[in-house]
Amino acid sequence: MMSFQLKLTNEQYLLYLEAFMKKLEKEKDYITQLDSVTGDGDHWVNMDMGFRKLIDQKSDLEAVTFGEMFKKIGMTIMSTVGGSSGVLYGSGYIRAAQTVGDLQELDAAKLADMLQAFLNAIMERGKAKPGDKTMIDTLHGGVESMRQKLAENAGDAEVLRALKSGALAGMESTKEMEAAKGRAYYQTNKGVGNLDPGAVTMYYQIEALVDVLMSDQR
Amino acid sequence: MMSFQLKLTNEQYLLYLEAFMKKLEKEKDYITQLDSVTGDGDHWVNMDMGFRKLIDQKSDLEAVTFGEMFKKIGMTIMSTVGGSSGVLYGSGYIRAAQTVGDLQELDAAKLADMLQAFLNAIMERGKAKPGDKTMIDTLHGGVESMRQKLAENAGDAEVLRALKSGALAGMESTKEMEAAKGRAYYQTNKGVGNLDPGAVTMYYQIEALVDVLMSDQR
Amino acid sequence: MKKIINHPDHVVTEMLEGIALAHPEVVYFKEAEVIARKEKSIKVGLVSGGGSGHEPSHAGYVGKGMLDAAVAGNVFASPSPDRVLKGIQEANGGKGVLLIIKNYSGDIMNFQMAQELAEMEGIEVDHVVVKDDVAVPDSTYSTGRRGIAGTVFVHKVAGAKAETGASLQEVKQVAEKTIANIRSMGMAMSSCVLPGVGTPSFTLGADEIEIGMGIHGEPGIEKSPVLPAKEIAKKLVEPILNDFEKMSGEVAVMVNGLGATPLMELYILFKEVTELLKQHDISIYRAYVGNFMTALEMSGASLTLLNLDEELKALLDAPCQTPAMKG
Amino acid sequence: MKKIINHPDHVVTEMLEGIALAHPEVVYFKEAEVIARKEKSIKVGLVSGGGSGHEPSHAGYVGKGMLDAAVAGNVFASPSPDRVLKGIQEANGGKGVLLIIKNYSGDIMNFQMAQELAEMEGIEVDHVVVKDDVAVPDSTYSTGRRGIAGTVFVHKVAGAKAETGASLQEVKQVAEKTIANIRSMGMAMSSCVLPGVGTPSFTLGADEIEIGMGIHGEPGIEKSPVLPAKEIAKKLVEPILNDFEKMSGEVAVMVNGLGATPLMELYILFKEVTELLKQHDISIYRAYVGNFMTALEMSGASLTLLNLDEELKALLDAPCQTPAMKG
Ligand SMILES: Nc1ncnc2c1ncn2[C@@H]1O[C@H](COP(=O)(O)OP(=O)(O)O)[C@@H](O)[C@H]1O
Ligand SMILES: Nc1ncnc2c1ncn2[C@@H]1O[C@H](COP(=O)(O)OP(=O)(O)O)[C@@H](O)[C@H]1O
Ligand SMILES: [Mg+2]
Ligand SMILES: [Mg+2]
Ligand SMILES: [Mg+2]
Ligand SMILES: [Mg+2]
Repeated sequence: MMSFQLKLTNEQYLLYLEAFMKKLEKEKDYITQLDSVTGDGDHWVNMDMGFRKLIDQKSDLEAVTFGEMFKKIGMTIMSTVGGSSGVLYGSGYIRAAQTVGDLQELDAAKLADMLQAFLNAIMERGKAKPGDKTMIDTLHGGVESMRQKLAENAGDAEVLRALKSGALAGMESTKEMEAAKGRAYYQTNKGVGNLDPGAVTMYYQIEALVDVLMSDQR
Repeated sequence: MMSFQLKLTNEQYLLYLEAFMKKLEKEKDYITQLDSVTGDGDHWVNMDMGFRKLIDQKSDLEAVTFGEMFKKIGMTIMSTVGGSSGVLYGSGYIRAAQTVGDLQELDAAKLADMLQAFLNAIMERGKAKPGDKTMIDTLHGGVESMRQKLAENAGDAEVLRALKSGALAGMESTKEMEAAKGRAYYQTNKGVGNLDPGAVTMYYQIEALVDVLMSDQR
Repeated sequence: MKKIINHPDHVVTEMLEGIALAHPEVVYFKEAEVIARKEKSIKVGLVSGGGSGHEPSHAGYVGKGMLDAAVAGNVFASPSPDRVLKGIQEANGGKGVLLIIKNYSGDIMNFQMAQELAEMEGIEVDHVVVKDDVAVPDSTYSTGRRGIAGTVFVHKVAGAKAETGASLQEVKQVAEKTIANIRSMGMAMSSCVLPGVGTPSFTLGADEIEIGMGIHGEPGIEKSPVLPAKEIAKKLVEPILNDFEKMSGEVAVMVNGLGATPLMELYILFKEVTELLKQHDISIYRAYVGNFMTALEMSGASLTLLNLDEELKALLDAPCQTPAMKG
Repeated sequence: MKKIINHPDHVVTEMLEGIALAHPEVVYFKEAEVIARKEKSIKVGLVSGGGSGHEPSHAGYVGKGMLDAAVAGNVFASPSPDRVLKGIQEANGGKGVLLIIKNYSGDIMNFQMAQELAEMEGIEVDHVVVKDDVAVPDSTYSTGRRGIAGTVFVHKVAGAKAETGASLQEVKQVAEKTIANIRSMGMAMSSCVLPGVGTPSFTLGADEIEIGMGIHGEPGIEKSPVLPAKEIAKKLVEPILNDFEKMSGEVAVMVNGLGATPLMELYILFKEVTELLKQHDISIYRAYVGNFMTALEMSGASLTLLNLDEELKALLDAPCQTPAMKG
């Protein structure tokens, strides 16, 4: 188990997208309801439309560099997801594309760099920070705990588990936050007591990614 | 009584206008109701506004030729009565002004000419004829029976009585007519069973004129 | 009734004051309720007008290349002859004046009376009567077809002709040619509210529209459930095309909003009209989409086609500079 | 819901098709939902846009003297960055492109993303953000003041500047000066209905109006019973004047209808505004009365003042030729 080496390939990334899609399909009512409470109720529809389009165009994403793949994903999401999440994910992917360039595989450090770039892009685009009750909280939680494990020279498996558990904690932390960005900001209760829908779907992605990567380990 | 000679003066005309105004004030509800059934209900308001203005400006109408007086009356009525009746009376008076020119007095024949010109102007302006259920029926009835007496060389008193009775008959004939002009035309029942409001106020005027003239006779 | 007004009795005066304040190239004559060009020139004068509530008709079309004066009556009521006379006097540049009248009995009587008064003053006056609405043969206020949004084409064409220095006879001729080549048809989706009345002039069911309704709420020819834009376009295009005896194959199209219909919908309707015309091999030389002759806050639209020849095309294209139409 | 549409999903596409069919000087790019000038020239390109439903904003302002491209989102939803990118590409004449963004978080995020994408393609892009609405400091869709009808002044002024051959920096500067000198305030009397929703976005009582409401129906600052035009004018003029730190004494005024308010009422409101400004010794250099930035069929109006200097006056007066603004 200690010998597990993370080598994220283009193929695996597509597997991960499909795994996320499956999870998303199952949680339609839950996510819609979360966005109805704090926002305008369209987050699931937005995400579903965009990621379904991605899966449909899967063949375009095969056998290209990570840079090219992320750029394509970013562009597709941007034009099909719509809403705030469309441009936020789009920005994340396009910044990530610059980070990974023409790599064919990502190791744990590169994955962390990529996720950090993704996070930074979202924060810049949304002019938001951790604690604002958004998707940022999930990603930030995951990246921070991942980087800590990397700094400690932990094995890749441990790094990945940290990514997932940090993301989960980040997501859960949105429940008691007051929203500062996004629609919930303008609600009188500011969404306190509800998870942020974007934080939840962000967690589904990190969870699916880690699960796909770890499944190779067995 | 046979010696009664009709000499309509400018002064008498003003007396007549006041007499008509008195009658009109009394019949507010009746006239309004008649126009509400067949039209848009504003005939009394229109007439009242215009003739009140006339009486207010009475001093302008003193000591001028009939031609000038009728032109002034026509212009005032035209701009203050409004609606169809405003322009119809305006047309009548202005045509009448041309007929009487600079006369200071009207005899019976000239009065008949004047009323005929008045009638013709209304018929031309309204593109209407007797039988269309309008004010024309009253005036036409009056003028016709007046001219018949004149042709028979009847005395002025008889001529005036014929004017009044002919007008009354004309007015009453509108009750069973179908409207061809004015709003009642477009009502499904076309106003059958109701007097035409314009025919009634036209009768009030002829009645008032004859009564003022005949009162001199006593 | 929710309206941005002060008092129902003052809406016309205050509106015209607003127009003159907003557009310094026109001048307002109070009491006569006339809006006229400030700069006079030696040309045939054009005067139009009618009841208020149809803005920008007609004051919005006063200016270079279109009208010389517009005369306003009270809301939906014809202006009296003395008002029209003032309009004629202001429009008179010495070459005579043409009155462009919409076919409503009140307007006809009042404008013709004014014409006679002006002639008594020695002004040469002639008139044309616009009757473009193919919906109904007679209506609540007209004997014969009503005059509606197509009137704006008459303002434009006759206005351009007058600007060339043409004679009264020539301007009248081209106005009559224009009138002979205009057909319009409207539909309404909701009523308007007269300021002095305060309640809707008519009612339509929650899902009902009326084809052929007039710009004062006069009855149309057919009530129907709400239809897709494509079907509405058919209901407007077909009676118009059926009514033309012959066509040149080239038209100007006006899709006119009645007041409360968003421009978005007018453009969608226009697109559908384009497609129907294409099917009939009719090409669009020039298009006008917007609010040209409204009915207070009525929602709905009218379609006008002007069948073109070379002369009409050139006159449509001639420059104009008015509050509501420029180019 | 009574609308002249075919299907709520197609309103934007069909409307833009209609615009391009009606105005042959512009061209429509499907999918990107972009309307751009047909004739390109070497000058700074101007791009604006945002959710649909505000027509004639913004496609109606594409043309000589104003915008080079307008990008449409779905009704009341920001266009995605790829659409805006297409607008930038079409507007790019080699001298760089300026984005005129209204201050809504969706628009900001999508336009800035597009700016970065365009920069990656080597196009020089900059942007300005219009926040003219003095009603509320933050709103349902914006951090900071909303951008509303005053945006049209930015199109006009920056468009005229770009036409002179000025650099991107110079055009941006004058756009920012314009923005700094614009204040707006609106009021609504009835709701609008989103085509895809079918029911009113908000409700007001039968005799209630809302001061400060946004162009998407975002809450304002005060509900009030229906007021006379004079009082409404005060409610709009005062917060605007209070918000200017200093004024030149000469302004451009825009009285903008939200969609269903008759032009008659807009002119009456304008007249009242004129009188209030007079009391403050402010003179009106130029007036705009009509529907410039609507909210579907909402009824109500907004007032915008642009505080002028000589440069802004000259640029306002410069010629323009677009579907919705000419002169
Ligand atoms: N400014 C922002 N920065 C980061 N995330 C944001 C921001 N605004 C919204 N979000 C995220 O987007 C989610 C909502 O996305 P979605 O419903 O698809 O878009 P919209 O809010 O435009 O309807 C929120 O739950 C939140 O996580
Ligand atoms: N074309 C016409 N010719 C003659 N008289 C007419 C005509 N139209 C209407 N009238 C008369 O006018 C009267 C209505 O006048 P009024 O109510 O003041 O005007 P409006 O019909 O414009 O509301 C009718 O009762 C009728 O007698
Ligand atoms: Mg949402
Ligand atoms: Mg949304
Ligand atoms: Mg009447
Ligand atoms: Mg009447």
